[in-house]
Amino acid sequence: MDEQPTRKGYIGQAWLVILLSLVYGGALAGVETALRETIAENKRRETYDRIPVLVPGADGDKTREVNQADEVIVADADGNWQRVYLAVAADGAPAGWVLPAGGQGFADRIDVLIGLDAQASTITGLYVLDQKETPGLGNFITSEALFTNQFAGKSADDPLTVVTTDPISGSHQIKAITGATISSESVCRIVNRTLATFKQPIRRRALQGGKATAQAPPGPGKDTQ
Amino acid sequence: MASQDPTAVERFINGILPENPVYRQLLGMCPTLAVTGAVKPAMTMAAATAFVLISANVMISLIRGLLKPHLRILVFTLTIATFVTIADRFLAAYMYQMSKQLGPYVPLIIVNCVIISRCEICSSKQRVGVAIADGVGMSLGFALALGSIATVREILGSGTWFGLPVMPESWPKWGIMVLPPGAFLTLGLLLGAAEWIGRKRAEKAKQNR
Amino acid sequence: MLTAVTMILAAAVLAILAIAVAYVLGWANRAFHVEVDPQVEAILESLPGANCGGCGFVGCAEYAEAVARAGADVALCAPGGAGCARRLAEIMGVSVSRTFPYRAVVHCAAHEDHKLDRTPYDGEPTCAAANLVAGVQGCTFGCLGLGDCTRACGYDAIHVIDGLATVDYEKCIGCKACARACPRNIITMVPFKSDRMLVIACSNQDAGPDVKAVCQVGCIGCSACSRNAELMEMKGKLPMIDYDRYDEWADFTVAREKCPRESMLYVGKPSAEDLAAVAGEEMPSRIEADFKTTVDETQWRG
Amino acid sequence: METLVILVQIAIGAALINNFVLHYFVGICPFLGVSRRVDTAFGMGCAVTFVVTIAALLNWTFTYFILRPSAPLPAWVWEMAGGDPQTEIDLSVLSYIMYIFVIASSVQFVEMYVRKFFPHLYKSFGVYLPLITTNCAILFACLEIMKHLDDPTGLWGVHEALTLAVGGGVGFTIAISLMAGIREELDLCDVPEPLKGPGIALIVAGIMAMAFMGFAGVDQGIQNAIRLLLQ
Repeated sequence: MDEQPTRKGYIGQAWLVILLSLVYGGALAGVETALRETIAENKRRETYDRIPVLVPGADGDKTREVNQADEVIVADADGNWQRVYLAVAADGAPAGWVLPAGGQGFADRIDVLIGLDAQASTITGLYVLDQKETPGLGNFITSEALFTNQFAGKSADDPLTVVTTDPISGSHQIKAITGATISSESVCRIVNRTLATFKQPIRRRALQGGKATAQAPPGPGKDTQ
Repeated sequence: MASQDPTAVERFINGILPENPVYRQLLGMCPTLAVTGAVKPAMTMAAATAFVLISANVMISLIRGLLKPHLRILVFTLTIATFVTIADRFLAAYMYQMSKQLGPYVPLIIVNCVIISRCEICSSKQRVGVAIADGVGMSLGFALALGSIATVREILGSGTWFGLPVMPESWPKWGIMVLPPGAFLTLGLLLGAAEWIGRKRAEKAKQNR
Repeated sequence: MLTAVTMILAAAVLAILAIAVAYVLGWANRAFHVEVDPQVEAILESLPGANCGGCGFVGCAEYAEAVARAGADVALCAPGGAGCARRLAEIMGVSVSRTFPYRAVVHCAAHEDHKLDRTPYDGEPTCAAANLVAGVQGCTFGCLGLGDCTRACGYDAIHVIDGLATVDYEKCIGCKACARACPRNIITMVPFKSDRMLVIACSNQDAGPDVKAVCQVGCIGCSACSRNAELMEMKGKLPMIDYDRYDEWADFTVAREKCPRESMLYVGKPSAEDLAAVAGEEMPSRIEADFKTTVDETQWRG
Repeated sequence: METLVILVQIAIGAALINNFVLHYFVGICPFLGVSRRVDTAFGMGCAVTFVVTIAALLNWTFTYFILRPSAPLPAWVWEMAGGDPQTEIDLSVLSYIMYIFVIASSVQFVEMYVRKFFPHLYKSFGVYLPLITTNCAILFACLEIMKHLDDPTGLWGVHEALTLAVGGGVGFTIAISLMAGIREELDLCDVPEPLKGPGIALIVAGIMAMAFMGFAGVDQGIQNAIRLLLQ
C-alpha cells in the first residue's frame, strides 16, 4: 500500500504527531503552572476551614497563618511522621490540635481529621474528609448528627469501641450506624491507631511550650495533606 | 449513507434527538452510567464533555488536511487528551468539591466513544463550521441523555433533585438507584422506552403517509 | 522561570516519546506488513455491504474475493444494481453488458376466494408445515399464504394479502431470500427489462379440468397464448416466457385476449392507469396492535 | 507476608469486588457490543487483559521515572542543565496524555503483530482491536495505578500495578463471558419488542451487578484467612 519508507521516513511520516505533542506538552505545562497555585490552595483551604469547627475556640485565619509559617511535624519512635496543625485562638494562644488520619475502610480508603484539645487528652471533634463507602449505608459516617458528633468529648487515652445498642453515656463507646458496622468500626480503628501512635509526640510538643517550635522534618518538608 | 453529507443545521438537530449519542448510537455509556447518581455531577460531566467535544472538533477540523490514515487515531486521542487535562485542571481549580466527587471519571472523557466517533465521522472530513454545529448538537444530546438518567436516579434514589428535596419525607429512598445496579437498570429501561416511542412515532408516520 | 522550565521539559518528554513511538510503529508497519490485495479492498469499498447473499456468496467480502480472484460476474450484486456493477467493472477492467435488476415474482394469482376445495387448517402457521399436510387446499402448486416468504424477507418487500404473497416492487432488492424460503418454489427472479413485466401467474402443471376443480384463476394449459405470441412456448401444461429475448415493446395483447383465465399478469411498478384508478380512494386506516409481542412472530410450538 | 496480603487483596478486589465493568462502569461499550457470542467475548476479554497488562507496565515505568512529582529523570535532566537541584520538577500534568498515547500506540502495535502472525485470530475479532483503544477499562486501570501520585508514600510498586492490571483484565473477561452466555440464551426467550438488543442486555447487566455486590465483604475475610494461614 504505502511505499516502503526508509528509516528517516518513519519519523517523517509522523511529523504531525511529533509537532502536536510538542505543542500540547508546552500548552499543558503552561496551564498546569497557572492553575497549580489555586489547586493547592483548594486542598489546603479544605483542611483549614474545618479547624474552627473541630476545635472549639480556634480561629481559622490565625491558625492558618501560624501553620503556614512553620509546619509542625510529629514523629513516633519507629519513624513514621505526620504533619499536625496547631489550632490557635484569635490571640495566638494554643486552643488544640488537628491530626489528619487515614486507613482502609469498607470499600476504599477513608481520610479523617481528628480534633484534640490543647493537652491532646480529649477528642473535640471528627470530620471525614474523603470516603467511598456504599452510598446510602456507609456514607452516613460523614453525617454530623448520626455519627461524628459522638466522638466529641471522648478521652484520647482509652481506645474507642463500637456498639450496636445505645452506648452508656460517658463511656468510650460509639453507636454504629445501622447496616454499616464495618465502616463505623474502620473509622474507630483509624482513630484509635493514629491516636495511639501520635498521642505521646503531640503531648510532648504541647509541653514544650505554647509556641510551635519548628522541628526539622525528617521527610521532605512538604505539605502532605 | 446519504451521498450528500447533512448540512450544519441538519447535523445540529440530528445530534440532539434523532441521532442522540446515548439513546440512538449507544456511545459514551461509561460516564453515562457512572456519574448519573445525581443531577449536579451529571451536568458538570456533560459540560466538561461539551467543552472537550467542541474544542476537539474544532481542532481536528482545522488540521484535517494533514491527517495520515494510519496515524489519525493517535492524533485524535492526543488532541482529546490535552483538552481533557485542561478541563480536569480547570475543574480542580475552580470547582474542587465537584472534581473530587467526579473522581476518575473526568479523565475517562478521553476514551468517551462519543468524542472519538464524532472526530472520526464528522470533523476529520468537514469544515470548521459544520464541525462546531455537530459538536454542539452532540453535546446537547449527551447532556439531555445524562440529565434524563440522572433525574430518574436521583429522584428515586435519594428523593432530591439537584439537591433540593422533591419527594415527601415518607418516600422510602431506593438505595439501589444510587448504586451501580441501579444505573444499569435505569438505562436499560430508558433505552426500551426511547425505542418504543421511536417505534410508535415511526408507525404513526407510516400510517398517515 | 519555573513555568518556562516545566513547559520545555514537558514538551521535550512528549516529543521524545512521540519520536520513539513513531519509529517503532513505522518499523512495525514495514516489518509486519501483510500484503492485502488492494483490488479486493477497492471492490469491497464499492459494494453496498448489506451481506444479503443475493450474489450467491456468503457475504460481500467473499463476493469481492471471488470477483477479484475467481473472476465472478461483476453484475451479481442485486442491491448494488447497475451502479455497483459499473464500479466493479471499472475496477476489474471488464466491460459489462447492460444489466437489469432481478426482482422476485410470485407465480400464482389465487386469492382467498379463488382457492377451491380448502379444508380448515390449524396446524403450525408456516408454509413449510402446511406444505407437508395433504389437502390443505385443492391446488398442490399454488401459494399457501402463510407468510414464510414475509418472514424471510429482510426488506419488508413481500406480504401475504388476502391469502396471496404479493411483492412490493418499491422495496424489493432481488436478494432471493423469499424464493429460497418458499416450500413450493413458486417465486422466481425475473430480470426487469421494463418497469412493468408480463409474467405467468400460475404454476399448476395439472390438466385443465383438474385445475378448474381447484382454482378459479389458474392456467388450464390451453396453449392459446403460445400460438399467438412467439416469446411464449408451452412446457408441459404451462406456458413459459423467454426473458432473454423479452423487450419492453413486445406485444402480448393478442395472447392476453385469447387467454380464457386470468393467469397472465403485468407486475412491477403500478402503471399510470392503476394509480389513476385508486387516486380517489381514501387510505383505510388499519387498526393494528401498537406493539408486537414476539408470540405471533416466533413459530407457534403447539 | 504483608505484601502478599496486599497483592491478594488487589487481585480479588479488581477481579470480583470492584469489578471494572460492574462496579466502576468502565469498558461498557465492548461489554454491550461484543457479548453476542461466548467465544468472541472470551477472545475480547483475553485481548483486553493482554493489552491492559502491557499498558500498565509501560505506564507505571513512565510514571515512576518521569511523572512523579520528584521523579528521578526530570531532576537528573534539570541538574545536567545546570539548574539548582532544590527546585522540584512536577510533570504529573502530562499523565493523561502520556497514558492514552502509550495505550493507543501499544494497541496499534498489537494489532499489527496479531495481523501478521495470527491472521485467523485477527479475522475473528479484527474490528474489535482498534475498539480496545477507546476501551475505558485500560485507561481506568492505568489511572487506578497512578491514583496515589501526589502522596509519595502511597505510590504503588510494579508488582501491585501488574496485579491490578491482570486482576482487572480477568474480572473484565469473567463479566463479559458471563454476559455472552446469558445473551445467547436471551435470543431464544420472549423479550418485549422495544427491549430487544441493548435494553435487555443492560437489565441483565444490572442484575449481574447486584450479584457481584455480594462479594463486597469478601476481601476482609480473605485477608484474615491468609494472616491466619501464614501465622
